[in-house]
Amino acid sequence: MIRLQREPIDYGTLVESVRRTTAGAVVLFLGTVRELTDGRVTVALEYEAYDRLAEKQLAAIEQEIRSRWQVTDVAMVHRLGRLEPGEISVAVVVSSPHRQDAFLAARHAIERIKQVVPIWKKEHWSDGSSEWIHPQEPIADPLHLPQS
Amino acid sequence: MIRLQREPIDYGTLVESVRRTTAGAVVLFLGTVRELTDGRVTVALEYEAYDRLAEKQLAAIEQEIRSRWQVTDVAMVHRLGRLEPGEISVAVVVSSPHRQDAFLAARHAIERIKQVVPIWKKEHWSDGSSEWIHPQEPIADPLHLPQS
Amino acid sequence: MTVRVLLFARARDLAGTDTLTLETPAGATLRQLRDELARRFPALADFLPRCQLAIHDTLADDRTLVPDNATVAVLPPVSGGMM
Amino acid sequence: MTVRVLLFARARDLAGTDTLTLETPAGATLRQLRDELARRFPALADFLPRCQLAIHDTLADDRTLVPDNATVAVLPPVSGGMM
Repeated sequence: MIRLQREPIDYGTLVESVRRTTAGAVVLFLGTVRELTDGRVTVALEYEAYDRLAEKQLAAIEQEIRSRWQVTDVAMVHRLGRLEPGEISVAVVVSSPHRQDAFLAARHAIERIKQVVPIWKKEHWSDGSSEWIHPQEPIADPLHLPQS
Repeated sequence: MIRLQREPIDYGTLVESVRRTTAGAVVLFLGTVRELTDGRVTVALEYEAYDRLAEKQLAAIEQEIRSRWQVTDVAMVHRLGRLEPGEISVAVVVSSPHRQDAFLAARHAIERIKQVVPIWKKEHWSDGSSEWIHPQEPIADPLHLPQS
Repeated sequence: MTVRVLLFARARDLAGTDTLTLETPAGATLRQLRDELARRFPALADFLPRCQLAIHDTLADDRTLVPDNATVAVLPPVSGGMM
Repeated sequence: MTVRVLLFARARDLAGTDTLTLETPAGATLRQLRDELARRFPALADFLPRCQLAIHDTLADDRTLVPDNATVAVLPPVSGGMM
């Protein structure tokens, strides 16, 4: 299951959605808004997406992890809009018969989400300034995903 | 937080207990009772522990992962008693400022729990038979943990 | 030929709008569309080379022809990095 | 010298009890305690070498002297393996 949403992420519902009696291992990753980055205080993060491409890329990531590991089910949800420190911005949960697969697939999914899904974040600092976070390097890791 | 308990594991409470605004990454592992093992149907698993040593070993695993990765907080809970397919037998949750640390520490913790914590399981099969699961090899991986 | 352009994140802030319509000659490529965007929004000119473009929901390189009635999205680098 | 012995999992099933009291001579080692257990519970004899022993909550090897009033736990191999 793949979703972009403005409402808070209910990870319990996500975990329950992937649990099966055939899958003895479940791994959940949560990304939450940190209050401090390099000594600067965040008052809020703002997430914005190009929804239709983001959903397509998430679906491609699902295919990618299903092709590489034994994945019983997977859910990936990213939150959009304004979040305060401590709130959950992204959740990935994978169930598998094998814990190694569950760990590796969940890890890979979140790494790929960070690389290839068009979702951007804007930092709102405690001094009143704000800035979009775009890596400064030329695009080393393009948004392309191999077609499965 | 470390606990052995007979009550169902409420992983939501565990996740909330390790969340911090200083830790942007949370990884939860759940082990659940599988219904099928090599084609045989499990009707229940029974977990038994030597409590005082199990708690000591879990505390040593916590020290071990804290010494190797940046762990903001960790919770490890193992359930005891009779569990049916689908129920959660073990939960590990780690929070960290870095997702790599959260993944590696959670993974290591569950591997070590399987190796060095004196908790045993008895399979109750659908044909009415039952058996304790003890690896058949001589003890390759003793219960000893390095002292930290 | 009419093209709808969607702008995101810093590209949107620099252009001052999240959506706009461009008229381009038939047979125009994404390269030419980039040039036209930079002309209309000088503040965007320096940042645009760091952005990828997509036609509808498909990433496309600069030689791609822009179809009529296309929606072209201007996609800044994604946040990536540490969490 | 009195020693309390705790048995777990298959060791308990084989012995038919989860706890028992042994009298051992002063200066007895865990090795001697193993031998005594095997004598009293022949069904346990084959399985016992695969078990570790702990004195109170500390794992101990067979040369360790058994303190008076010790609690010795007989620990079968843990389940480990795949999940």
